[in-house]
Amino acid sequence: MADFTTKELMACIMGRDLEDGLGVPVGANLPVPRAAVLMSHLMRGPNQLVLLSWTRANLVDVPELRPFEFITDWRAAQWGESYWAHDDGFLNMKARANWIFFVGGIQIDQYGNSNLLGIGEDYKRLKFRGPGGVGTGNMAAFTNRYYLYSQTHTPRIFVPKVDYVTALGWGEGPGTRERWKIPGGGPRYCYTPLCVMDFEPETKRMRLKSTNPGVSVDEVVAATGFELVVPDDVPETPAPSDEELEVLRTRVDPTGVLRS
Amino acid sequence: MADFTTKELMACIMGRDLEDGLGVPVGANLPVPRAAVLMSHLMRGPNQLVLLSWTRANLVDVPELRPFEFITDWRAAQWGESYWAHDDGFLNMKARANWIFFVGGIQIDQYGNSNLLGIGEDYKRLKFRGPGGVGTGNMAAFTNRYYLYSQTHTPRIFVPKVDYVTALGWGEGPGTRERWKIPGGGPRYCYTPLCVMDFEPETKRMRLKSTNPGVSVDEVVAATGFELVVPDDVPETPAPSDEELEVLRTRVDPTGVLRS
Amino acid sequence: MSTVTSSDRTVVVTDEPSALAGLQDGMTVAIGGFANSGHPMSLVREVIRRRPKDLTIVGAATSGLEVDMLIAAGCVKKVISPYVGGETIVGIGPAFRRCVENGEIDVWEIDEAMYYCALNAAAQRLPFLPWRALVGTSFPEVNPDLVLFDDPVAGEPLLAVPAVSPDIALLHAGAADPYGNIQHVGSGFGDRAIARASDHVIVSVEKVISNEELRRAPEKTSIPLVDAVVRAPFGAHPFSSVGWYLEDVPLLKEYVAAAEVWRAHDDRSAVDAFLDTYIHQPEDHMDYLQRIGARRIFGLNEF
Amino acid sequence: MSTVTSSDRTVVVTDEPSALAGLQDGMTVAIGGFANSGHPMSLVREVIRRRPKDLTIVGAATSGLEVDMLIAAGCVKKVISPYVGGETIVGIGPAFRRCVENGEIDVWEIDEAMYYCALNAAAQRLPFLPWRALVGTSFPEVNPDLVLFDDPVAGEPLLAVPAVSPDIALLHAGAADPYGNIQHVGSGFGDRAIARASDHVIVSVEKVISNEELRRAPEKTSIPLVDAVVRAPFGAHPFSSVGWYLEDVPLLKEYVAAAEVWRAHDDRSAVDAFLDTYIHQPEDHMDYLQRIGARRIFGLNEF
Repeated sequence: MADFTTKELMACIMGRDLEDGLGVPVGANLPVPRAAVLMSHLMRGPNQLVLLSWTRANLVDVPELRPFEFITDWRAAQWGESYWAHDDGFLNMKARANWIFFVGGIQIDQYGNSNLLGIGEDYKRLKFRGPGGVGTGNMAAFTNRYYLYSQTHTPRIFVPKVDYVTALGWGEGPGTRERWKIPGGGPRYCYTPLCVMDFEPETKRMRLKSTNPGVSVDEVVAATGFELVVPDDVPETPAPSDEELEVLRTRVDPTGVLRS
Repeated sequence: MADFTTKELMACIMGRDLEDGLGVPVGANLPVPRAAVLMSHLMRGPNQLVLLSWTRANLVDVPELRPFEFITDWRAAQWGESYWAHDDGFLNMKARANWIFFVGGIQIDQYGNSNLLGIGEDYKRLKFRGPGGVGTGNMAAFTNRYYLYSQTHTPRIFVPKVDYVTALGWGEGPGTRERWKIPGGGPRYCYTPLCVMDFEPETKRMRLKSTNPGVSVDEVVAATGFELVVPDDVPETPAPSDEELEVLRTRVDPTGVLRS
Repeated sequence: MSTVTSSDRTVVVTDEPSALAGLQDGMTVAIGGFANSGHPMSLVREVIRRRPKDLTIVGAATSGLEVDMLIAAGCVKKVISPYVGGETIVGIGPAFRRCVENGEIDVWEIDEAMYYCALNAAAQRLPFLPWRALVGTSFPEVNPDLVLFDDPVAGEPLLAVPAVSPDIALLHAGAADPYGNIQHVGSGFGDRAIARASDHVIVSVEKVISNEELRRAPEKTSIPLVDAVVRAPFGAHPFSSVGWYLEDVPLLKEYVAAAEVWRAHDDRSAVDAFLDTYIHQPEDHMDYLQRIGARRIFGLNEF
Repeated sequence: MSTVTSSDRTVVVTDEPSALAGLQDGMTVAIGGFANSGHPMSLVREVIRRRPKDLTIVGAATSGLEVDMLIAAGCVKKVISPYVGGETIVGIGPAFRRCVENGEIDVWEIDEAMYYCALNAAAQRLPFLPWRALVGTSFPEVNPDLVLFDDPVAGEPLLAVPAVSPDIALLHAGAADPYGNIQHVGSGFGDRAIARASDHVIVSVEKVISNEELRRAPEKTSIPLVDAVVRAPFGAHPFSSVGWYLEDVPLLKEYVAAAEVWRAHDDRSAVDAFLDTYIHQPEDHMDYLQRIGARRIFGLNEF
């Protein structure tokens, strides 16, 4: 088995769940989700709609997809088939059903709710003011499924209850999304450097799905601030194939952002 | 005094009330309002915004403005400075405050309400189904002022109460527009082949403002199906000047649509 | 290395019968264009050929005689549009007028602004959108689906316009690439709003262009990645196609004269003959153009 | 014959001080662009130079550090924007973070979708627009102006987002004609929505072009007939301008380092020095470019 970094592993496994035909936003400052999306696009997504630098594009014929530092870098617009004005984009939530996206959090709770607003019970005197929900709450409501993602896995991030909900996951558990008539399908998986988690269908509580190579179940439990559902049998996350690593390293991440 | 037709007279007097800087839609199948708007544009409206064939344009340098039969005739788009997609247009009602327009009616009542929907008390069995309100009700609500216009002046058109209101004038009189929080300024004048009418400020009832050359007050009253407010002194509508007729005939109506 | 290329992309170019294979009785079908321009007539003729029943037709904000023809052909139960007519050719569509006056079809009465509220609400997955104008008019009286309500912020009276979500949209444009990126010439009227609101979008185009050519002017792409593209040169005939050709006014007048006999005299023979000659008899769009004739067709882009 | 010609049209090209002469304390000012691109910085610098108080700033849907600079300069009472920061340069604007955590400025908390609801409501002269997503989140809790209500058509829970109507909008684009027709390169981000909602629109451009040149591509006109055009080559510096030049990352980092001292150590000396050097001292935009230096400026469009 080839050597690979945790970030490379995550990019490969996150990409595997994305089928052809999806709408896939490609951001700039989350290199792992960016690589995951592009992996799926190049390996099996010729009909994916790639949202890149305010264009809708298709990149399957592009030999090397070098990263851009900023989401507004218009050099990435060279592949655009159409422009995507931001305000126009909110006129079509029907189309967004078929998009996916990855949302992080300064807190993520056991029901998959994400908080990007801030830390502290008194909103008027936050201990830490976060970046805000930006577009994540809207995507969480309208996409047929979406993914949680965190580059760190600690009890400070994975908390029993978030201080503020900016992207609604399963809310307070079964029935919340139905009660609020939120049409989207909710969070499917949560990816971290330690593991992959899903949600127990009945309780909607976060559940360990697989541990990443070299990580024990106990380590995951210790790093999680809420009571994680742990099945009797937890498999290991499948490692990247040689083929995946080749695509990743030659075409998606030629400058080695995920290797550092 | 030069000879002129009633339509030429109407185009000239209707154009006189339109100052520079307005947004002025130029349609195809109402030749008199079309000519009125273009007269004001060429004679004193270099900063008017001309809405023509789904473009925003300025026509002051165009030597001859030959009429087009259909509003979608894209040959008229040659002067466009920007395109005007129809759906986009409804995202900006702020800008419409400064537009004007002319609305007709299969019925027009004493408070300046216009009916383009149909004739008959039973909506499910109309005696005559009209073309519908289309965009007139929206313009009547948002423009700072607008104009009523009818190419015929008969008691069948000028009725005490319209069967259906498709463009709200003064409603049931003073207070109606305020009650419904309709922001626009309401109808200013009503132009017909016989006369110009305005609205009595207190009662909002239609009032004779001037009779067109050769028309008596009694003729107007007899042709009007409601009790028209008639001041003691009714002046004659000022005839077109030679200069107006020259602009009209050489540049706005070179094919003589208004002379026939 | 197992990767894909653009040769693996799905080409969505098809013909009228395949594009419309999913059409069913009772569906809500939207039709783009405006007044005497830009209606996807090769698709509309195919709809009529399939003899569906009880369609709800969402016409353009100003529908032309294409909606009137669908009514005359007996396909329509309900019309959602602020206007159905032909401007100077005929102020009100004869079949529309007849069937409304006789109570044979329903009209969901709205104005232009409410029309886009209904479509945008569907596109935004909202049950309704509010509008301020038209409060105080007869619209809520003749369309009981429009709800007068006090807004929850300022307490002002507004109309709630329910969402209208077409099952299928039929549009016409200048060009498309093989993958369904559409480029209108000019404004595209309200076609974008119709596309956004609809579950399935079929667009006929004057010309299919390469993806490379399309990407030279991405700012011209008006609708991205529709479900089906139908190559139909002169596909808007007898209407105009912006940037391509003008209206065939005599043919539109021929239709109006035939439909007017039905409206005024309750005699369908003329309108049935029209539908038979120009819609049912032609095998396909090319056969239609052949019957109209090259001289007449190509005369429409001499101006 | 008494007629007018295009030489009688009003030329709206002006300079920054004249364009902003009407700025008053307490106004609501919207600023276009997105993240690290397209902010009208020669206009923002002129705003700061005038030392207004208590502005409500409507930032872009993703505001960049231009809003942070206005906060650092003491001009701001309230921010309406889903985000204020610099992406990889700094996740959260230092002045924004400091002043929010200390309760020194108010934030009207919204997400991107609600941001456009608020602007579109103003443009459509509605007191509010509804949105479905974000029901069930903390937004209505941290922004009490958002009203949860049952829609009048289907009885479903929605959020009512009140209208936000800027007094002045400041935007940056590639080109304009002398009469105020604006042509962005690329999508224009959310600039169109800002322009539609605002009472007075001022746009700085890289280049003023003739009306004849503009009319060669009317499809590129993104905003028609704004109130004032300011000729400002490199006017978005230190941000990028789509199609023209890239970001001046070192200068943005210099600002962040200075503002971060204020945030972390309550020491304004560095940020005051930055504002003094780059904003108050330069006489005008050309003097600013002169101080930045030709080598550095023109290095930003080598790539």
